[in-house]
Amino acid sequence: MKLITAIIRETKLDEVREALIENEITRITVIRVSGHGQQTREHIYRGKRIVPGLIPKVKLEIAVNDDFVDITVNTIINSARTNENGEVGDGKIFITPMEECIRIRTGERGGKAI
Amino acid sequence: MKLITAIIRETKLDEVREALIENEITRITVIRVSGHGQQTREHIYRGKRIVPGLIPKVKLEIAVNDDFVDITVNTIINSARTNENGEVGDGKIFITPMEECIRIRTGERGGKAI
Amino acid sequence: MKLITAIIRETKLDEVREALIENEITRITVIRVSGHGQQTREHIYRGKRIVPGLIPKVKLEIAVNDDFVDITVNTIINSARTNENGEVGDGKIFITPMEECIRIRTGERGGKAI
Amino acid sequence: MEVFKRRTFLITVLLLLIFAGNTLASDGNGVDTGITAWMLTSTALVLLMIPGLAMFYGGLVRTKNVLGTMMHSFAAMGIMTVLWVIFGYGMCFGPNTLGGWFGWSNDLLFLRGIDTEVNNGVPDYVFSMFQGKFAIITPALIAGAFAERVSFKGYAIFIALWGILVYNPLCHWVWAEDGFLFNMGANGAIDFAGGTVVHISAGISGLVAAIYLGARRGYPKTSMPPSNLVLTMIGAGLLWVGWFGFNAGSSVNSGLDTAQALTATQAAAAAGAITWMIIESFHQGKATALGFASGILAGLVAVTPAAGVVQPSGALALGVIAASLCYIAILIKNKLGYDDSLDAFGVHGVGGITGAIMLSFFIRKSWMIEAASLTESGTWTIMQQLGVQVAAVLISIVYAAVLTLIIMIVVDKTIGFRSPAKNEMQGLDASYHGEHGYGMLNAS
Amino acid sequence: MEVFKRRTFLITVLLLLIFAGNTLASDGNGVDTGITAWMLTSTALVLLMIPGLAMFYGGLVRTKNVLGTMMHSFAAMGIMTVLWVIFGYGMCFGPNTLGGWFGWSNDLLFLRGIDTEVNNGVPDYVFSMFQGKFAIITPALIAGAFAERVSFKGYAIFIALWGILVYNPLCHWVWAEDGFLFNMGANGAIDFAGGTVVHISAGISGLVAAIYLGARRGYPKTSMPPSNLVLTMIGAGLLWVGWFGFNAGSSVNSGLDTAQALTATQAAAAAGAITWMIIESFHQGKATALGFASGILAGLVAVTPAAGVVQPSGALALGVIAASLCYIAILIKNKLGYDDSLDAFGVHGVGGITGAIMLSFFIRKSWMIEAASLTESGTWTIMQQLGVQVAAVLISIVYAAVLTLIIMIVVDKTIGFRSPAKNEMQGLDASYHGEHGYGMLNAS
Amino acid sequence: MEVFKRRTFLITVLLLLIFAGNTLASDGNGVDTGITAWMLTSTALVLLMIPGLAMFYGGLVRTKNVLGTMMHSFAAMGIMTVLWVIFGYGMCFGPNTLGGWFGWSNDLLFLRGIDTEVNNGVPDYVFSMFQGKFAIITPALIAGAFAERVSFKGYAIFIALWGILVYNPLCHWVWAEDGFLFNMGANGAIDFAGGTVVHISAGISGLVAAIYLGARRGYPKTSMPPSNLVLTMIGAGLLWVGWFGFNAGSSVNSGLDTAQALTATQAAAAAGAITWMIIESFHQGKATALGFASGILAGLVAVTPAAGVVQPSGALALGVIAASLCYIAILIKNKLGYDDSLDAFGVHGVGGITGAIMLSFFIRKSWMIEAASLTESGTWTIMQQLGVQVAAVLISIVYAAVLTLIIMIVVDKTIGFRSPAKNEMQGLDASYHGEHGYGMLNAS
Ligand SMILES: Nc1ncnc2c1ncn2[C@@H]1O[C@H](COP(=O)(O)OP(=O)(O)O)[C@@H](O)[C@H]1O
Ligand SMILES: Nc1ncnc2c1ncn2[C@@H]1O[C@H](COP(=O)(O)OP(=O)(O)O)[C@@H](O)[C@H]1O
Ligand SMILES: Nc1ncnc2c1ncn2[C@@H]1O[C@H](COP(=O)(O)OP(=O)(O)O)[C@@H](O)[C@H]1O
Repeated sequence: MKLITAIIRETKLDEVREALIENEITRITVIRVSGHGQQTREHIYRGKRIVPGLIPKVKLEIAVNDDFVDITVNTIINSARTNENGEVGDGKIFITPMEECIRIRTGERGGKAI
Repeated sequence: MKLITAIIRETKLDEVREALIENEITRITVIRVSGHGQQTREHIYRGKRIVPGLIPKVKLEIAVNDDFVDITVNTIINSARTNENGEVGDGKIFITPMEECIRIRTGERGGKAI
Repeated sequence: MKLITAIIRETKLDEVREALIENEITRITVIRVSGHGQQTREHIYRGKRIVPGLIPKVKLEIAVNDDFVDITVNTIINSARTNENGEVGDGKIFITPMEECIRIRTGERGGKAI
Repeated sequence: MEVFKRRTFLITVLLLLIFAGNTLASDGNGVDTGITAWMLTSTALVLLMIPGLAMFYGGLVRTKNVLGTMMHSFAAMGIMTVLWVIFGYGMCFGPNTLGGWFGWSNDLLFLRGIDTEVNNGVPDYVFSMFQGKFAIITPALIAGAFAERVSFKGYAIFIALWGILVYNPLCHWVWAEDGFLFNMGANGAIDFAGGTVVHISAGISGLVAAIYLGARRGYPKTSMPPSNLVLTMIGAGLLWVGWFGFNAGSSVNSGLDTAQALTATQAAAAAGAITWMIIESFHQGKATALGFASGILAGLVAVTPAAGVVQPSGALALGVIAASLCYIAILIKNKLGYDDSLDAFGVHGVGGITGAIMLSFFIRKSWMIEAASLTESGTWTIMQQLGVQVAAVLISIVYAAVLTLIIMIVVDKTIGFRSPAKNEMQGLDASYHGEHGYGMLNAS
Repeated sequence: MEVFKRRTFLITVLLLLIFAGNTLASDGNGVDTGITAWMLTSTALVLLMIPGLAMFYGGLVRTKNVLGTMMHSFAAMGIMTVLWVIFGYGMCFGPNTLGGWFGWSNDLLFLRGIDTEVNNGVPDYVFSMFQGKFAIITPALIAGAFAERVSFKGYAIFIALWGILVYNPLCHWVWAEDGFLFNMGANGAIDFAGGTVVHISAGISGLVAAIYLGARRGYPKTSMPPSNLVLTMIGAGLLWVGWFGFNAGSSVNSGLDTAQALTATQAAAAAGAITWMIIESFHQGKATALGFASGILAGLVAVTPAAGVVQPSGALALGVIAASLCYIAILIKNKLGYDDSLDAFGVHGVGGITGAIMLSFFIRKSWMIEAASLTESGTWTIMQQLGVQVAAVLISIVYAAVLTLIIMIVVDKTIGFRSPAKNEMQGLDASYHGEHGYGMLNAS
Repeated sequence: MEVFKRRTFLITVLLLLIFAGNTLASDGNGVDTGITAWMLTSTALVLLMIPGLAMFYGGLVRTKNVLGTMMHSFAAMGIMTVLWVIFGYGMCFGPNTLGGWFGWSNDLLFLRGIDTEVNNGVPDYVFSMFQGKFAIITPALIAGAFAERVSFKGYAIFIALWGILVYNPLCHWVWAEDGFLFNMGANGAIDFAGGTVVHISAGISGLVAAIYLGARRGYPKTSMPPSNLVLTMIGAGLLWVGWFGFNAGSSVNSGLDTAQALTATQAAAAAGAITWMIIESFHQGKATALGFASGILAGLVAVTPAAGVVQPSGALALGVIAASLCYIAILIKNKLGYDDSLDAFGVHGVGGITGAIMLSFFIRKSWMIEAASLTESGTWTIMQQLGVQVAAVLISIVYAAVLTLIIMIVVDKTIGFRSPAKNEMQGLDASYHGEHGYGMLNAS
């Protein structure tokens, strides 16, 4: 089991979710975060374009069984990217190991609880 | 050391915290998240029950030493469950490995810093 | 690759970010969280000092290559600590393993994507 | 504004007294400082409704659209005011032009002709500014129907055209002394403060626009929960307060009829709110805050045309009926599947129609007697008035629907109205305004 | 509403003038358009206090209870208004019934009898609507004492009963011309705008309710920090603005006494705020925003009974004294351990009592002279008036406490008042309204 | 307040009529209930601007400073009111003292002398309270220039001194009957509602303070995005509504000139908003909500001195010009690099100067004729009036700048004004108030 963490643009959330659902990855947790990376231009403030130090982003956390890692990652990459070639600020995906998953409702554990 | 991540119902936060504290698990970090799983019915909007695409949830992150994993997990399961049998939407627990824990105040490391 | 998670005081965010940037750790994700630990005194409410059950904190998530772990951790410790000796509530750092990092924009993977 | 005709006799008497010149309340220009004070206040109160509406609507949309939605109200404050000052007031209250389609008088361009005019004790400027607020809020109400999916530029052009082609003519017909609806039947179609002009026209136009533009992406599958019901509740509170200016101000007086309108307004709003609360408790098991607010609005909308002619018991009844019908209308909408995002039609259209028609059954006796005295036969029945009301409602509906459709098509085909999918997904705030509403949500 | 008696002579003279018929300000019905304008405005301003209170209280509770708490204010707008229109106004201002327990007149059911009544230049409807707002805000104030732990249904029934059995009688006693407190002493117990009727009765009832219902789960161990102090501050701002209507409107005039009330209100609010700020700075080292807002309220509450009789220096003094005593009262509460969630008693009870009693020492000379002239002996001392004030305060306290306790028990034992633990933990919003306040907090 | 002189003749006539004693509108004390009603309302409306400003500014700062920033407005409500009641009113409207530097009269201490005074139909208390609100808002406006970086204690002392030494004298010069700017030129420097007294003085003082205190830590490298633009928009809405009291109330009437001021206000605000919107659309490709709000303010500020003398077309023009110049001013500021955090100078300074000077070109003919009639030569040209306006503006600028600098230095060197770095990083809310604004952001 892996925990896939993706940090994407706020404005891409709908698109990514639609794409994931199409690929039958429906269970997901979403968190508002702010990030700082290479991205630089964003908002307008009284006639001036400003670069927020921390830019609002959305973080997805998806626990998946090992054989779902690739499809999940690819789906996110494809749907979270701006245009064909991507743009600075499109985000990152981190994959971390996960030892156990438990469904609170039933107490089920492991792969089937995901 | 493990990092226990539990996603529970917002409305269960008080109950879970009380239960954890009773079992002497007092250090905890709490985060507002939204989640999508199997849960379907929730809010009322102008005379209609609606199913939010993303439902507000609360995520707990608890770093524990290995011998505390079971009690923590069990406490959460028992207190976060709706009624006896649980209801769809009660949430998940993920357990991930943790390599190091450091207390910023003192610089202590490892199990005693938890 | 490691994922460094630091929970610090809200009011220290600027200082820690400045320190990290000085040490060329610029990529970072920041999340509002609430925490409960040993900290006890904080706010004033109608003439009374109160101890919120959950105290607002800020969580930093920083994905780093292995040789950056030490400098990152040390920078955080030094900048997040209150005064010389620290004060209860200064926070924690957790280090967890990370298996893969992917830049959404380019699809690059591994250390160079961090 | 019903009041004009009824007070004609009285006013003549008073004017005589004024020009007798022996009163303080006149400041020598024939101004009644008391009435003017209340009309100035009413103008401020109706203006307060615009931020109130911005909050009401802004809280109901998703986080990414909050500023864009509020800007629909605010932009109307800017655009409609400027048009109103330049020629809108003239189109509404100038003498009949083009066979009475609207009014016009070059003298009223830039309000030049009324710089020192006073009528019935109130400076024309005050009346003009009071009326101008109605021209702002009406298009802003429509915006609820197509919230979360239109381009800002398209919207700005749309409301300008809509104001000129729909609002101004309707306003002229109903409230100008030579408007044809003002003179229908024995004593005119009753539209005290804008049931037809404001609510029905906005509601119907919203319905047409919502259907023409199509639903928001994902509707109705994806739910789109309100981002800030606290904001919505505050907005509802301000709307209620502002409505005192809207209705009681429409008496253009500070007297008995003003008091009657205020009382009816308060009673109907409360009755609407409680009705919705009770229905929802039985139907869904819980009384929502949004339901309470919707009931307030339903009551207020329904009493708007009626505030001058119904007594408190009638106002309570109107509130109950309107809230029930609006509740049902929204249930039906959910079945039909068109996407009136914030129920502009469900509340303002349905509530307005309910009020304009049902008021016939609660008219104060004295009004009916006066109406009868104005007919040749000396009689005038509730059914006759009902006919007038229905006619006025139908005319408003048809006119607003047809013109709105034409304007929609023109705007959409030329500069574009509906948001492209990408912008809709990004949200109005980022796409059209380069901002986002709640910076505090993100640590920084 | 103190003003009535004092102006009797004046009014007689004026009425003669009115019916002489030679003035514009009368619109032929004896209406003074200026006074009416201000009373209409005051009515709107007092209504504005309800959303203001909803915001003030809503910001102080935890996130999960914000809508439920706001609904305590909003529901009062709905429920109390409907009751008021049906028979509440009659119970307050009808002639003595059941030995003066309350008023009654079938003629006032549905306000039927006052459709065209005008008194002292103001349509009765306006007076009725103005007064009706006080009947809304009083129970809404109580809700602060048991915030975060009552069922919505229980609350709705409670305020209906409380309004009927506590508010209406008290209001009758103090403000109706044949009320017994209105006629106590030389010139009546002084309660200009509702120190006893509104604040003391709400504060004491809140205290009784808070003790009867018991503390919130976890109180005082768990801290329950305010969810939105920004909202609370805006609420405090609106309350201050609305209080101008509350106090200055209670002169039922637009003249000198109105001006005096307005000035006293402004001075006391500011003095209260600064006092709290200074005390807290010394006591805690920091001046909180909530403290500032609490000081505003303490000052406003204390000046409410006094606004008609104190000069600016007296108002400043009242503000200082009230803020100090409320500050102390809240410290003591923290020791005693009962859970008056938002300090309804600590601010409204203590502030109201302070104002109603301490005002005796700051009464304008002219008032004392007039009072003396109304006694047989021709003298009237501050101590005598103090006795009247204390008596009125005690009567209000005892009456409100006893009746509230009875109502609490009845409601709690029948349909239930206190939230079950599960609902309290879930929060009022989810449990009773099926919603949550700040959707934007969660990405979606 | 321009109105005083112009109405002198009229008033004399009216006063004769009043004392003839045959009118209702007078309540026997020479009060005009209508004018008084509007002035009471205006007082409430201007008070509403303070929470409005708190919201406007509070939404623009970072999350950690929201309460501290709102407290800058609220503290002014407390501190300035108390000072005003004690001696501020006397300094402004008492007879010339120290060669006309300010006014003074022991009789006005604690407003003692005006307890029953009535002037021009309005109780002096009402006029005093209305004016007192201007003394509150002016220092609160300055706070925008040094937002996010001053100690609360320093701020509190600063505004007290600034009010005494800068505001009161300026107010005396411009609006007291014996003020020297009130009597400059043929008919006085035109400052209807406070272009020089309020906006220019606040803007310039803000500029001086911002430069003296230095930029916020990290400015301009680190961006500091607004934490709550929704709050800012609501604040802008309330400011617009409140400005009706500010400008139309400054006529101290409820008549034609009031109506003219209201109309000019509405037109200028709308024109300013649209202008900013259009400029930004072309310059940046997007029309921001904050830009729209800034345009509203620019228009309102510019029309403030002018509202009594310009017609609607002139008001539209002023709105367009002011919004353009403010837009440019802010662009230039970004180049120059000083840190006027919320553009107090960019909007109030620049807008106020623009309005005070440009109004010369849009003066109503009747005013110029009257002015000419007051000169010996019987002529008065636009250029002559322009000279008077420029003189008044320059005097205000120089006086405010010099005095502010002195006060800044004194406060900073004694008790400290600028926040220490640690407090600034922690945020004002935690450092100075021991609270934070949005508890709901954190689960609890
Ligand atoms: N090493 C990292 N650790 C934690 N978060 C990161 C890291 N790198 C990027 N992020 C997150 O991803 C977001 C996008 O990164 P950015 O560098 O702007 O995009 P890109 O990789 O396309 O240049 C950042 O705002 C930040 O939240
Ligand atoms: N595989 C997953 N990855 C990430 N989050 C998940 C996953 N499964 C569940 N969740 C989180 O847990 C919450 C509850 O899940 P749900 O499926 O509704 O409950 P249940 O497991 O009881 O059916 C979801 O809203 C989501 O936030
Ligand atoms: N074991 C833990 N698991 C999760 N979060 C923790 C843990 N220990 C501490 N924290 C987080 O760190 C914050 C600071 O901890 P605290 O105990 O107050 O500081 P200190 O370690 O300096 O005594 C807490 O508010 C909580 O958010």
